[in-house]
Amino acid sequence: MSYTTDEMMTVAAARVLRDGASCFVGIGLPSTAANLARATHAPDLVLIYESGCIGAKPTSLPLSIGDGILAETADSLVSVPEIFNYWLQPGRIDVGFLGAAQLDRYGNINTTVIGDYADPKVRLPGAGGAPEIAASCKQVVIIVRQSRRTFFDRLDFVTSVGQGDRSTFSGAGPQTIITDLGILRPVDGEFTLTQVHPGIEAAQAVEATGWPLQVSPDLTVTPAPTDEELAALRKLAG
Amino acid sequence: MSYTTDEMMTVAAARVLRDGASCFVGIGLPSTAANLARATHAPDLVLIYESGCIGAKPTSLPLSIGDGILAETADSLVSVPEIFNYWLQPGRIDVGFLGAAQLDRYGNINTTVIGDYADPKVRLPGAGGAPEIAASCKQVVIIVRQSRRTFFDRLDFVTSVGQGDRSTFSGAGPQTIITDLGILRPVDGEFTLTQVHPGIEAAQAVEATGWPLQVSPDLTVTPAPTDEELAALRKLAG
Amino acid sequence: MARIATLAEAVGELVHDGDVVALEGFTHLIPFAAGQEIIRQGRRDLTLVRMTPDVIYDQLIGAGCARKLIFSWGGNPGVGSLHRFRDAVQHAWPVPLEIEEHSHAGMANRYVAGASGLPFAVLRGYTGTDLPKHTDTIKPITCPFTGETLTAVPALNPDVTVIHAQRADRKGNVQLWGITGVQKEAVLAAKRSLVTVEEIVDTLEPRPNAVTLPGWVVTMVAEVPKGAHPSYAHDYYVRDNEYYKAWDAISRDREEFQRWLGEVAR
Amino acid sequence: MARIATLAEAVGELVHDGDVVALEGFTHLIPFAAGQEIIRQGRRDLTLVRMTPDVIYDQLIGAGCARKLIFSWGGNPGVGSLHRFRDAVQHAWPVPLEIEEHSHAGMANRYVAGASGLPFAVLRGYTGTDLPKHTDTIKPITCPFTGETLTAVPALNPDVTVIHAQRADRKGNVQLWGITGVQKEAVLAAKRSLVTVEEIVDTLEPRPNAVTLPGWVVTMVAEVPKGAHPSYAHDYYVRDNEYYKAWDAISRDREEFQRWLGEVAR
Repeated sequence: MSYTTDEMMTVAAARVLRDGASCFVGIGLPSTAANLARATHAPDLVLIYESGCIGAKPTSLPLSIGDGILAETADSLVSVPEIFNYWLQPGRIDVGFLGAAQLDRYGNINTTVIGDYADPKVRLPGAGGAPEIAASCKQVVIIVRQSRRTFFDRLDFVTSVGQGDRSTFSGAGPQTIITDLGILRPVDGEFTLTQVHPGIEAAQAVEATGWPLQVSPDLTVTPAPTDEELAALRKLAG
Repeated sequence: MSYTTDEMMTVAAARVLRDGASCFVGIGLPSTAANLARATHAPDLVLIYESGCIGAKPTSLPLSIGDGILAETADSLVSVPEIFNYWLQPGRIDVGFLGAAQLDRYGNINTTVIGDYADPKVRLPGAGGAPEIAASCKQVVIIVRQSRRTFFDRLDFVTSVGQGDRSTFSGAGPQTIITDLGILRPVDGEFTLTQVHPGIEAAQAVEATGWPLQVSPDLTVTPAPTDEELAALRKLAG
Repeated sequence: MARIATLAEAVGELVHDGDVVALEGFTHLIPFAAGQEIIRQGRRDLTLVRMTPDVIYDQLIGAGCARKLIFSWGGNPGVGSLHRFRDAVQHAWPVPLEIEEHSHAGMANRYVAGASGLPFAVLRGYTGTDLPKHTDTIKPITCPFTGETLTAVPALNPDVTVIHAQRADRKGNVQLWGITGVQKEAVLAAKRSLVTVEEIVDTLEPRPNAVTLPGWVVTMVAEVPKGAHPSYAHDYYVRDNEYYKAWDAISRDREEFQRWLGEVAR
Repeated sequence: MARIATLAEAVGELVHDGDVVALEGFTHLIPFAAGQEIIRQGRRDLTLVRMTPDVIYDQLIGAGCARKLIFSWGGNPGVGSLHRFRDAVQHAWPVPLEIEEHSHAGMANRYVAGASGLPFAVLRGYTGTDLPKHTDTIKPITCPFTGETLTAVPALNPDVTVIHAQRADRKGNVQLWGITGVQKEAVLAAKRSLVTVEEIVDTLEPRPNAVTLPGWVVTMVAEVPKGAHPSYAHDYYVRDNEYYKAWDAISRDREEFQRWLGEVAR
């Protein structure tokens, strides 16, 4: 079955979630990937949304992190302060799935501002729950399309922390960046291309990156999406 | 209708509660008095129990602060941390009703220990919610039988604060002590006999007090319990 | 006991020029009707507080009601940017907008501290981010037992909090269910509160996952059916996603927005 | 996903000599059966934690299971004193009992801090009382914004928390309702947890005022009908007030107590 680069990215992201794990999910690509995992190899994946839905089991993709279907299907529904304080902060959630407007080689993310903070070129939405997801989940997976508009050498603003000072945080931070071209993992603290999707050359990923992207000598190739994965994804996307 | 001194005390305590007020209720005499007020002149009195029951409307007297009837009839049922943090601490509750094992002329209460803390003569139950009730309700009413076993010159232990340093607290502290003999109110920071129940002489109250009890020159006499009050009380007591 | 009034009366009485105003509702139960009534009544110089200033705050900001925004995520969920918010921050249109920016956990805990009668809350967060450089309501605090350094944020105590709920009874006891967000904390933290509801009923039946706010902690209640539209009210109506998408086009252009405003303000 | 086991297996596996153990339940749903199983299995040197050590802790203390008690109110509710607790504190019988004493608000907030992954909690309290003179887990803390002095208490993170609930499903999701006390916090604060339940069912139906603890935050679940007796389980059975009254006589006398213990420990 043929597939798009977005489908490959989403399938690759879904695969990193083991069955039974708990996953804090942002909206958009992260939510799609997490729901795909639940629909395929990880039926007991626990989806947690910052709106307070723990163990949500949506049958179609939610449009926001607070859709009614998430509340209706959740094992437990709690307040927003509780989801951050009792569930996220203590480090009891296995994986945080995040998107990013801009990120750097350390996995720092900027979703706040482009240009000067006081006199911005573009004002972005801001932090939301991302800083705490990045701080407190046992590990973080970033899902983002790879381009020089996103993969920056130097961020104008650090909204959530990557491989920097994590001494006050309970989690290990970003360990995986999954893009439409491949997968990056930290090597000596710097995100390095360790895997490419089928048909992608490492040079394409280097070209799409705003810092001098290191390429692993042990570069592997992602197995193509299976028919089952694609069927499940397309069914979800409705 | 004839009545006991305990009945007089309970009726006098009930009368201080205005309709529509919110009242944080301890078990025993305070609970009886609060429920009597609700059954008579204050049908919209809001009873709050530390077990998390807000607006409980028991039809018979609960035996503990956590009886099922309190949960079943509450307007809102919340966790124990929430009742202390969101409801009691900010000072939004009008009246706190407390009992006491020992108290002094400043309205300080001891429910912790008689004798030395490390080597006690009698180990009492301890603080419970009393320190926070005394600290945070807009005002506190203490309901206790008057005797030298209870009204002490000097406490072995201050469990909850009376007229002392209240700078970090939101409430005004104890304003009324209601006993089986009369009512004490603070005059220049010292609890003074301001009212006696019918048939009680001030001298009896002085005799029953372990400190040199001051008697107000404007001493008044409590109106005797009405038939309606007594009937309601006896119906409650079942 | 909360007083029951019309929306216009309640906003007129409770929301004043210069107030600190929180309209809360996390995706669900956003008090749109009350927000638009604030626009209609022409309030000015408000400090608007909200974790997720979405379309309703874009409308208030575009209408020139606000001089400051305290927030943690300002987007049009599922659609993109808030163009009136961006225009205010980037070009001071129609008036300059001061911002005080936090994370969700920081904002939630600021309401918790406010509801708890504490001057501050403690959390793990902000360390290593650029937020503390620009937001002076983020400070370090040391644990007196372990010596560990954590982060403190000050309490939020709005002059008035506005929320929308499914139901109230005639005494002004309020019941909301589904995703209940930070509404309880926002009401309990505020000096005054207004709750708009889908309907006023004789008796609030107990139901799963419901939060009940007793009438004695609510200042006023107004019956406003569809008062959360275009957001949703669980068991009443679903989110009007088309409205959110249409807002993108309306809000991108100052003239288009002015036309919209002329219609709403009428 | 919680493992489902017998009570004896679960206590044997989760509760070790020397552990910090919290059995929680505020008046309602007190895990009596689990406490008595700890006695039967002869655990020693436990640090027992509980807001309201009532009859079950009197039994554990009298049986010599505890070396320390962390608590805020130690009485027999509606009856009077806990005589085994008093005997231990006043006469070190059967073994000395160290105490660490707080108020209810302090204990509740210590669990909240523990559940939140924070080293301490802040509250208004203790000032002017004699508690800080004798309890070194109470310290002043200054608000970094207002300069006000408040009180800090350290997090409680028990090695194991034991609670009783009405129901669990076969995946170990736990549901409790009625007065839910501090149980959620006590479980989330603990390294391990055991939940005894009235019954294990196929599906947990949503119900008003219910707290649901997902199976992945619970270590083990044991089906123990009447496991809260003589306390009560809302919608299952009422409090056995006679048991509480009878305990007064049993516990006043060491020999009477020993007879009782001989029967339970068998």
